[in-house]
Amino acid sequence: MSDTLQIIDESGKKVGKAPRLKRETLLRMYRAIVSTRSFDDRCMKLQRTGRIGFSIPNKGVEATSVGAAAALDAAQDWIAPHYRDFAMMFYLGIDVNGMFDNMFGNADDNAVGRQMPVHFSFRDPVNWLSISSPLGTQIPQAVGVAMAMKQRGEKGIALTTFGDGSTSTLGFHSGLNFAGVFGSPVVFLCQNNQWAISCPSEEQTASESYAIKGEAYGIPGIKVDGNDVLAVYRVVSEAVKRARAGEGPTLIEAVTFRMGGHSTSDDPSRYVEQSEFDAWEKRDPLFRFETWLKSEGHLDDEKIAAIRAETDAEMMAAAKAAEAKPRPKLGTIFSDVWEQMPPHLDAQMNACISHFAERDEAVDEKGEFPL
Amino acid sequence: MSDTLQIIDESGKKVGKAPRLKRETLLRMYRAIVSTRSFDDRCMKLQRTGRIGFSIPNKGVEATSVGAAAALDAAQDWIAPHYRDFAMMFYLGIDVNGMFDNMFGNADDNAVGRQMPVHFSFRDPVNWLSISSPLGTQIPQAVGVAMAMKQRGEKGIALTTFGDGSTSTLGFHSGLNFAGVFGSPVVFLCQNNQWAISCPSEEQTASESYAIKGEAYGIPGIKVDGNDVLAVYRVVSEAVKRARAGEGPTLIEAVTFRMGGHSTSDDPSRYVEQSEFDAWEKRDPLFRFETWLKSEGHLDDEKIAAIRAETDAEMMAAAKAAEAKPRPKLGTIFSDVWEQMPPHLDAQMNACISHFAERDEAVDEKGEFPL
Amino acid sequence: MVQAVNDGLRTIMKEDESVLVMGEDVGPKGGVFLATENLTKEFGKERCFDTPLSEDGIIGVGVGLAMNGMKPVCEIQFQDFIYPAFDQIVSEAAKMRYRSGGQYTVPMTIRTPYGGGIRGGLYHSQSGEAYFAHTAGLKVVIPSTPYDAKGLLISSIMDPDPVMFFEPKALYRAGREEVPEGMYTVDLSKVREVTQGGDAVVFCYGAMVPVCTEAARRIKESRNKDIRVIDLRTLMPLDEEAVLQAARDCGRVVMVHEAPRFCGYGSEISALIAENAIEYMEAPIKRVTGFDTPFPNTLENYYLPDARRVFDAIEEVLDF
Amino acid sequence: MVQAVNDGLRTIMKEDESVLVMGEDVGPKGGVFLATENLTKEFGKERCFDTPLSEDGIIGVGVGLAMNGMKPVCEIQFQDFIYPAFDQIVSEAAKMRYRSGGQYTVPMTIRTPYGGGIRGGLYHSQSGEAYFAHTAGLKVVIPSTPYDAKGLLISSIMDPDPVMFFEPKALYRAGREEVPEGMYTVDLSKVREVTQGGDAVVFCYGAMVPVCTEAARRIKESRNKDIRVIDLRTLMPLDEEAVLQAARDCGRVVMVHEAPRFCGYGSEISALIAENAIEYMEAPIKRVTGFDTPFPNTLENYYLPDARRVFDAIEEVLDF
Ligand SMILES: Cc1ncc(C[n+]2csc(CCOP(=O)(O)OP(=O)(O)O)c2C)c(N)n1
Ligand SMILES: Cc1ncc(C[n+]2csc(CCOP(=O)(O)OP(=O)(O)O)c2C)c(N)n1
Ligand SMILES: [Mg+2]
Ligand SMILES: [Mg+2]
Repeated sequence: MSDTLQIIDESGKKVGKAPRLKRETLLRMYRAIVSTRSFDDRCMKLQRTGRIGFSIPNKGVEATSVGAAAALDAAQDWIAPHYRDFAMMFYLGIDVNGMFDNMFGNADDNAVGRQMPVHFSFRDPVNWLSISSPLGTQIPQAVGVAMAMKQRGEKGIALTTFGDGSTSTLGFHSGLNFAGVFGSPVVFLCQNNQWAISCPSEEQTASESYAIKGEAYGIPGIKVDGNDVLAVYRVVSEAVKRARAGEGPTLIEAVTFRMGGHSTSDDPSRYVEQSEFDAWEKRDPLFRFETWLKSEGHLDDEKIAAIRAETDAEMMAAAKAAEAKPRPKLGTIFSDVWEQMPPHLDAQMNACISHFAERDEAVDEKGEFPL
Repeated sequence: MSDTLQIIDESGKKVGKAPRLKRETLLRMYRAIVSTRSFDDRCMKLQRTGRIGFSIPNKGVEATSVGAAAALDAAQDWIAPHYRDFAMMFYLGIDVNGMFDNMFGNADDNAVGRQMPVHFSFRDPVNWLSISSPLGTQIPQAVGVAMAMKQRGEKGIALTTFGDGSTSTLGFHSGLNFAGVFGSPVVFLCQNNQWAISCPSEEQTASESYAIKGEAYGIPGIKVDGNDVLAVYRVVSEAVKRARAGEGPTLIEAVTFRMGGHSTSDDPSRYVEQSEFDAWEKRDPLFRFETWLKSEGHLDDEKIAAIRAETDAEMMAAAKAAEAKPRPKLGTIFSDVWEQMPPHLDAQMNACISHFAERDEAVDEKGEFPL
Repeated sequence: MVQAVNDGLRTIMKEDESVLVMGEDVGPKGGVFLATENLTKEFGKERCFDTPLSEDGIIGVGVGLAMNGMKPVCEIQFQDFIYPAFDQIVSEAAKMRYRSGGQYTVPMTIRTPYGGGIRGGLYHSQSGEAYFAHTAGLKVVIPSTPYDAKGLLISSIMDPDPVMFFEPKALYRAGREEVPEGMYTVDLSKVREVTQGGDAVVFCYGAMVPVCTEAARRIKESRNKDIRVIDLRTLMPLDEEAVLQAARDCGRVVMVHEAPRFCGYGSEISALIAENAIEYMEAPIKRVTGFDTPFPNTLENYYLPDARRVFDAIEEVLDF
Repeated sequence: MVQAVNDGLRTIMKEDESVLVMGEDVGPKGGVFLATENLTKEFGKERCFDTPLSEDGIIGVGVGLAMNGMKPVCEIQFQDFIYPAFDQIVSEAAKMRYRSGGQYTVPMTIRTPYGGGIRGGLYHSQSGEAYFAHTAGLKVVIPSTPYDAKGLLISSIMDPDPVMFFEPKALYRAGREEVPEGMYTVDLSKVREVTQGGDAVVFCYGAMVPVCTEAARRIKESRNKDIRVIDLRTLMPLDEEAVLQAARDCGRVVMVHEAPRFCGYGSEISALIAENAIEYMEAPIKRVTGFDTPFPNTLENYYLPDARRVFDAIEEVLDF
């Protein structure tokens, strides 16, 4: 990774100029990464015991998400996210209960139990666009979001994130091209985690890097060590600054690794060599940041243990609370299709409600999500 | 156009190393350009007098098409064409009658009067894929065509052409990406004629050039003076050679100019400055090639006049013949949807035929094509 | 009608700063059919602008603008070229409100000329309304008069949900009807009774409305029967009660559209009646439609339903 | 059923060298549902290969392969992700034979798992068959048994035109039926009579076939009426004569599918009968379908038609 910016190396040593960040900020970053691991662990357990259907592990890519989140101004910036970067939300101060409501698809879920787990949608603490399963669609949307702010003379910018695989989608091509032409205040963050399900990053495209794809759109492309939270912070901050100053979009490739399966149901041993896992294990972003924080005197083992215990407890409590909540009411199948429910849908809703009122509930068997 | 290959300059002087081509070949190239102008003129007259609905002028871009065609081996190579490059067909030896059958959509039209004019489709003298109106769709198709040849160990390659505007389509993105990944024997030829209807080339994308877009796919990108038939020939020949040798795809940007409206119905004065027309008038590819051929002793004014007279007469005769032919039979609305006509379609066909047999024909009024 | 569209755009752009017009060639050129003529001149290129050649981009960016406070009016140059944007329309625009529990919404209008009439062959003539009417979360609106074009367009742009606004290009230059100046709206989801009558009802929309009206006139002339012609106008949400009422009143139904028959919009009208009013039917429910083929070019006028085909179908249901 | 699909692919790949399998994760991983398991191992990665993440590319490249002598079998990982390829499917694959006067043809099969049953929410559950059935030039095939899955798949791959092959993912792991070894085909365009009966007919396909069969069984049990369940299998071209005959025989019709109702495939069945056999109808033509909403997640089992909803509808038409 020659031309890839790095600030803390794999052993936790500082090798570049660290951005000036307050201790609280650094610890907030650290805690966000730890929270993500706790969240992952909790979800894996819930999925293995059949209590939720699916989750997307974030282990290995958290530094990319957290570094990026720390570069934003949540009060005015928007996020058009990929599904594998909700570590951002922990940094930005999300109420964890809302996340677990989504994992269980209960009555309090922002998505009203309509989406699969991890398809979050928030207005608070930041405008976090509703995650879509179809890949790449958020990219041109982010450009539109940014254009609206520019048009109104606001200073907000849009950050959009996506995987290496998603660079092959139409949304990547149209989104970057429009942003280039219109000089929109957007930051494009490609999380190159080496895999798109079972397709390795080198077979996704023959281009020299993902960053270089910016050339095709007249957009500067920058490569950064995605496992180095400070480097990501630095690079995204600069891109945000440029965007905010009206200097246009930037494409950032964060080089990182998906330290596990694609989802809780995926078995990566079918297609990833063990040696690859081993190699990346050594570049673990948490270990690296932790080591550096310790060497700077910001953390010690006791504090680490405390944070872990706290985040684990927090996740456990939120999961329990969410599981205990009722599922959404039948009528929620029919609401929010349009602002006003048209008569034909109203009729379908009433028929459905009286059907299930007369009889037992629907059989609650469910198929397994394969991936 | 600093990094743009040029062999004959705007005044018709040789400024680079000319490829070694036989006199017959050079004259065949010249005649193809002249034929295209004759064809254009004839079609413009036919459209203005309401005898055909539409045509696509090729004036200004012929050197790109002809230079490319001359680099192919029609016996084994395939073309997945854009609609504004049928000058290729004149070089490759098309029967002009077939072209006018298409312009009139008569019973002998290969497209059976189903497509708009200039949407040609040929198997002979070359595999020329059916032209589509939806832009960019031919690009991934060309990759598939090429992959099939590679898979079977054949030596053929696929040439696909498209406009500057078409680089923004999904087909461009997916086609180039797949070709890069699979190392397919394809040549991508972008005819940058400065306009996509009324959108200038510089507002289509912010990239430095169109050739540079190859970087995003690991495909070499080359820029050539598209008004210089020898330079285009040289560059495309090299790309064909690479593809044939198994060295993968190439993206070529031919810089040229649409010396007129988008179509016979378009009025470019609404959006193109007269000064732009004037500037490019001086770079006319026909003038340039003609001047050089004269200077080399291959042509003289008498010969030029003869060729022009011949091609004009040829087009006139073919147009007359095509106009005199009957239109396709009613049944052709229903055939070729599937290889076998399903019963419901058969029933619709019979109803239609008996409906029009009982009564007069349909009213033959037609709306005007706006563009 | 195209002037009415232009007038509608100008009117609402004056009224509401958040309305933007975007698409291929909508700027200086004013659009292929001149629907957006002079808008850039009048409102500046921040409010009416050309985009690169990507329908996916036009709609994707439009969705983003709509989620962040704007009301984009996206033009797709011909309806036939909407398919590269199909994913953004059916997966994103249509489902955004639902999947975000109403946190994000997409008040966007997609304008596009559709249907035959200009010898445009396979790709400048299609009628794809059924694809969108089948997609929950979209509205589908098709005017047939200049008055409705302006009023329905303004309503569509003001609507809080994504609206597919299909303009029958065959009628762009037809109908010299004067439209009222300034703001007015036409309700989305009310049919329009074009002619009165109780002997049979013909449901139609877009460019088929004048065709059906002419057929009804001929039936009156030759057989003295009164045919009710109903212009559906808003295909989704459909004014189902009005459709069923007309079917019950008349007992004889013909459905007419340009699009292919199989799984076309007309099949829903038939199905609706067969499900809710079959006992009133005194004849088969007939459909007069484009054929189940791609759209031809030379033989366009044999493909498109004309007044004679509609006339024959009305006769059939009358004589059953 | 997924083993039958895998077996079908293996069988035809052995038989015909021009058959290729391509798509996302179809190679070493063997596909998300293991439908392509071991094919790369057995036939090499020239014959079964992973592609970049672009459905437009998969289908566009597939169209090119098909035009040049190959028979590509393109997998779309979930039917919900087919929309980026919509343009290549409806504008290109479907219209190539027509627009080239038969000079170029597209013998391609597009396989994709569709429908509910795995708690996949909005984007891993859709049933988009109506979009494709409405598009002239495509065939649409949906098996409901392992035997049919293999036979129909082989027929689809051998077919000279593009075939949309929708696999009901809810049935992937169901039905331990043994399928015959080696080559066999099942006719495209013949319905399958699942149960015999003359009191009412239920038309269905895919994962709704066992649901309807169960409902018919319960009706037999509770009311001693014999319900004919017909699995349509090939939605385009449809065996219209068989549909009409069954409708005439029974006089009472219920149509069942998972997809939303409005402009769904069922509307065509209703319309067909209302147009050609209405005089035989002794009851309204009922539809039992998914609701006109996106597909929910937690409440999936309330959204999907189940045997009780079908049972109720049959009762309604019997009691009319
Ligand atoms: C349009 C589309 N096609 C296919 C899929 C199925 N799919 C889900 S995730 C995935 C891989 C995504 O890879 P990448 O963009 O690198 O993101 P990562 O999972 O690595 O975070 C695929 C193919 C999809 N969701 N959307
Ligand atoms: C997908 C699609 N969108 C829009 C159009 C309408 N259209 C026809 S030609 C054209 C411009 C094409 O520009 P370019 O690719 O540069 O080709 P040129 O006409 O300059 O040869 C447009 C927008 C189309 N044919 N297809
Ligand atoms: Mg990835
Ligand atoms: Mg151009």
